[in-house]
Amino acid sequence: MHVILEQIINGLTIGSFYALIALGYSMVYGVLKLINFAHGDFFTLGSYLGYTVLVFGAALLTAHFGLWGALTAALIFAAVSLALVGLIVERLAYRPVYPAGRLPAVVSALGASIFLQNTIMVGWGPRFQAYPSELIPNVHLQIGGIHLSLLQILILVMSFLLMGLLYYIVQKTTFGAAIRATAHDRKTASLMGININKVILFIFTLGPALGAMTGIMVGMYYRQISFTMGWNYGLKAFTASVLGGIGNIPGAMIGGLILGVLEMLGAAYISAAWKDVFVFIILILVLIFRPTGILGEKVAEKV
Amino acid sequence: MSERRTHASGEIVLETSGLTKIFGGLIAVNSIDLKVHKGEILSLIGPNGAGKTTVFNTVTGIYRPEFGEVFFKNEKITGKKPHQIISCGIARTFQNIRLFPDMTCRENVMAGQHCRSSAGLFSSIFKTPFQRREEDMIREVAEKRLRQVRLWKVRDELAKNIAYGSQRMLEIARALASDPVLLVLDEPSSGLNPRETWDLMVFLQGLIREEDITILLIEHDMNVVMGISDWVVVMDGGRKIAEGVPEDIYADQRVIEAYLGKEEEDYGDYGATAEH
Amino acid sequence: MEQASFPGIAKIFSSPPLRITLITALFLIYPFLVSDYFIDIAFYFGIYALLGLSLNIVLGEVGLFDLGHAGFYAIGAYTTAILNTKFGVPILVLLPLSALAAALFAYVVFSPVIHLQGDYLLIVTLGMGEIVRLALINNPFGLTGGPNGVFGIDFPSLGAFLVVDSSLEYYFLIWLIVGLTILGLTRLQDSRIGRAWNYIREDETAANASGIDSRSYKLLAFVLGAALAGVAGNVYASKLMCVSPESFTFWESCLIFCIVLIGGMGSIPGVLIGAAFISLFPEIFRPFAMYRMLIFGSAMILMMMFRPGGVWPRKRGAVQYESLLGDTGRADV
Amino acid sequence: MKKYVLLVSVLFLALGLGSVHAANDTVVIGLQGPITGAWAYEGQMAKQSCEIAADLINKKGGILGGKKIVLKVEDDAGEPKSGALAAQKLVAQKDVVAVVSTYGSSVCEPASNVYEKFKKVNIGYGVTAVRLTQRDFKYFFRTCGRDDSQGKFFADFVPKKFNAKRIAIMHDNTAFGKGLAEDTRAALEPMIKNKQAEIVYYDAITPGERDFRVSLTKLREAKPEVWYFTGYYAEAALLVSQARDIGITCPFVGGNAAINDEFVKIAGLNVAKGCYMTNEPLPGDLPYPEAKEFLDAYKARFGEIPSSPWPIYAADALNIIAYAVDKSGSTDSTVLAEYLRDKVDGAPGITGPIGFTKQGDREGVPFYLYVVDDQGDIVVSR
Repeated sequence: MHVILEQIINGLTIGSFYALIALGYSMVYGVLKLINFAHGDFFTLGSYLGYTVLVFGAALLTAHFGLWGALTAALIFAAVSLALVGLIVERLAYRPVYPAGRLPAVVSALGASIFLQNTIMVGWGPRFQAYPSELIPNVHLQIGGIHLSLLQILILVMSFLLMGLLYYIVQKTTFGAAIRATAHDRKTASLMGININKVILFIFTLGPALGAMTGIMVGMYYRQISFTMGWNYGLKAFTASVLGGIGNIPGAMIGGLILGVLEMLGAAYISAAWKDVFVFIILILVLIFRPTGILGEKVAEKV
Repeated sequence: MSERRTHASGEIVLETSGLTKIFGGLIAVNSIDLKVHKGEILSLIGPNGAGKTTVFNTVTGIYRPEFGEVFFKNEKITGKKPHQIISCGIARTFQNIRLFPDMTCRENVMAGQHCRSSAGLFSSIFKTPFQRREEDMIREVAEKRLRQVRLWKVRDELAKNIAYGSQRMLEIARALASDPVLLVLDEPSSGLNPRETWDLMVFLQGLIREEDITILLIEHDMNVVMGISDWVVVMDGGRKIAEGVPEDIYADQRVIEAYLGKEEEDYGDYGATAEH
Repeated sequence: MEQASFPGIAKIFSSPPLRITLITALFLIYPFLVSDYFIDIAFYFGIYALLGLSLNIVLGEVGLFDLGHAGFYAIGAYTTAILNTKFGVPILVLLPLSALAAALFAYVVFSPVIHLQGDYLLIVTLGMGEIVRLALINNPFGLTGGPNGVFGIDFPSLGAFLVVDSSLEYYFLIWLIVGLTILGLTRLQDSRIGRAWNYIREDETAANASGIDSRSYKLLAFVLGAALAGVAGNVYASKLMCVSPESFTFWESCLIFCIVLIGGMGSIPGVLIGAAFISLFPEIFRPFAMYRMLIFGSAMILMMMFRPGGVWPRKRGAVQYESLLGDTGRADV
Repeated sequence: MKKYVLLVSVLFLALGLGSVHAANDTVVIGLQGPITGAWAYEGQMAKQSCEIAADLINKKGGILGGKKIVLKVEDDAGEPKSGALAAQKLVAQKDVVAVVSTYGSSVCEPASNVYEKFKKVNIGYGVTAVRLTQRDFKYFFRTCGRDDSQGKFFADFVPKKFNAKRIAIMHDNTAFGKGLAEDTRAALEPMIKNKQAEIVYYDAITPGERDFRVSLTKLREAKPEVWYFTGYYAEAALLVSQARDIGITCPFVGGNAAINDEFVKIAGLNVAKGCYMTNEPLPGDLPYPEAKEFLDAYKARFGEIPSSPWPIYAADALNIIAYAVDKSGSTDSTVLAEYLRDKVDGAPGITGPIGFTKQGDREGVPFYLYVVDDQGDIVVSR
């Protein structure tokens, strides 16, 4: 029994990464109906920027602000930088192609993804980079036979805080209402006086910033990052957002968590090698019976 | 009360009995009985949300009714798919014009003949004599229908590039290209200017006169309804509240209460839909 | 790429028979002027052209998003590889068999999900592609050789008098197939089937109401697209003499997707241009080593900025009725 | 219109750029490797190593009485199709006498087919799949070992050393990792029959993944006494850290791609120390003067020595080509191939004396058991 609980906790950890990245996909999709393939690379870039701060600025930062200060600095630096990068990519690669419809934007997004990924390769080198290992004290806990590490608990707490924050912003604030309205019906939203451009700018700062912070958490959790990892996480996160109902914010979170847990359980009780096959089959089955994902609204087309 | 003017044969083309469609908890269409006689123009009227379009969608196979049956030429067609319905002989148009915007007008009209042709993958790839003959036929029909609605000169324009009024006519031409027995038109005059509306009325009457065709239409414009209908059915809240010849309906108190009072508001809506 | 220049080129190619003769002649002469390396580049150009044409049916003609096309390609390649190495079935016999296997797979997998809309269908295709790739890696029943793949695949031959084993012969093989495919697809475009596909892409509800059984036509598109991708897989496997899962990644599916969009949805010349871009660009920029993919990414963005509809979008209207071979010029009266 | 003509001609010019014709006083040796793509770091280190090796030879006066070695690099992006194209590009250049090619067995396969057809000597440096040398190819050689030699070493040496009967084998589903795992299992077969050993766990992880806790929990429940991981260091480091997190304490033994300085860096010293690996002698442990010279030169230029064994084999592949050209006095590939196969025996190399079997395998690649010591250095385990 403790093994399955342990797996579920592991699944929730990895699922919360997927969920945080999926939020970026889902927000952009909701408003622009664009699959932002570059989002996985925002995540990678954030991870690398955090790495740079922690490795090269750690001594200085730790001396002045302590360990948590250094970590916070890395998180903030990466989040702010990626918010900027998100805006730049939106302005240069997406905005000029919006008017032509959604398909050219898909190519443009793929182009941006290749560009970012190779920028990272040229900038940091093609090798794996290792996050400093002694950042968080290596404390292992055993609660009722369940092995846990301090880091894991920290990461879970932090991801759930971030998700809660985003949920609050989207569901409870006026601006969040604007986002949801735009996602629901862009034309009507703009007729109702919502500034769509502001909404777009907002999601292109918030999404990448969330991705960047996730990147740092992934770096701390696994201690190792590579310039190609964005594809893998991006693919899973995108899958998660569809599973939850793409364009739906709580759906993205739930989709991510479910995907993470499914993956771990699949690995544990079916086969590690076949776990992704298992995940995709579940996804397809869900879509057969709920064609718009778990929380996706059924769009009844007016004929 | 005036008599219903019917075709000499008295044949009934379309009949629904107890047709009921429910969405969630809402009964959109409540036990509707309709009889469309051969050769007549039957108008279905009623305020917004009365369930007129839902009746159309249920008849043409887009929705499946919860209860009741649809008979076409005495044959049960309940629950058939839209593409099967049209090959039975019922062709329709949509309230918000649904053309194939990035295809030419001629290609749009050729769509109607799809159900009347049968060339498969291999005969299309190898251009068998049969396939060529069939293509010729499709083109001839398309040409005839395009000329009929006076759009032949714009045959190679993309459908999205022609005027709104022409788009309405193009959609009708597409429906006609399937050689229908029954033509089902969902608000064909909405968004048209008075001149175009007049032309439409003339066109529909000519159609009835010259071809072996029956027309079922939803219409808001009372001038059209009164001008060309042989029989009018009034719906409100999913039910049939009245039916009769136009003159009788015009005087019916229930109809005036349910429908005519809201006319102004309805026209306001059309202003918005006419934009695109 | 400035707009005004295109009519210029179009004028040169305006006469269909002349255009066909010119292009065919160019393709016939080319391999005799260059080294094997350039012939091989043109061969892979041909493979991508075939893959692009196959996806164009699904994406360009019907407007269904398919980001798992490499899965069909893989099934074609592995059918060839396994049946050839394990049972000695000749490659040319496997050409239709690979197509059939991929088509059958598409039929079975997509029958239950064909009703899904837009991006939900996209994620199913994506998942399908990944399932195929992961299955290949996991070596079910010891058939696929796992990550190593299958090796020792034969070359196509018909007895002793037709043997395809040099770069030149492979070049002609693939371009013969591409040529025939183009011929077939051009005719389909101008038939009730091609139009039915387009009707669905434009407005599925209206297409249904006009008598098109959209479910069957969508399935037909997937099946036909998969079959052609299977053919590409067959030729690819015999050319490389070995297949491994690295060649059939999600990234490969993305590239095929880009071919169709770069060229212009539903446009056959567009697909050729897109395939040329995808296959030639990395080779041309070889000297730039690690910067070449950087340039590639930027080029994709720039292309969509300046020609969002693709480099050579399909022209509708009167032009469409003279098919590429110019034999149906009866259109306008 | 003019613009397009211009554009097209520029593009073709760029295509032509690659084929720079070498002067007569040089010998051109090709290098094919993953300069871009997921294995880019391996390709780039191989390139650096070959540059150093060529420089060293050139500084000593070159070969064939003063001819300088020129390196011609082609990227294969770690992808089979690009591999075949890169090979095609190299064989098209008549002045390339032989090619050092490549990293990754599944890329090497189609590339070596091309080389074989065009009769060009090609020497693999990071290609350990057994089957590559079972094709009766005349022109294919490799300077690295085969999967099965390492597997056999593991079976002979490791269980005894740890006095372990319950053995866990984990691979990463890559061509290399899976090959090594299968060969190890095969090598253990006799011991299993004699009840001297038991494989209690045999499964794969997915490379590129970051979370292996599930697989590790399963492994923990199998209670192994020694754990052999045959994949790469990137995953190895994660595996070991996560294993310690969930309480796996048995000795960890990695294959020859699993442990290097990066491994120690990622896993952290606390976790990494006491991890073992089966390996060909590491660059620093190579007792040969050639090794010291090479590593000194490498360190002088790039600041550190290569972090994986494969680049050194690339350098040795270049060395042996130069050696064969020099001794046979020919740049003809057929002569070179025969010379390499029949005449080369104990030629000096960074990784020790070089010789080839009839199939083109390296003769006698030694293996050691290494361990990470308390300082984080990787030393031979005594």
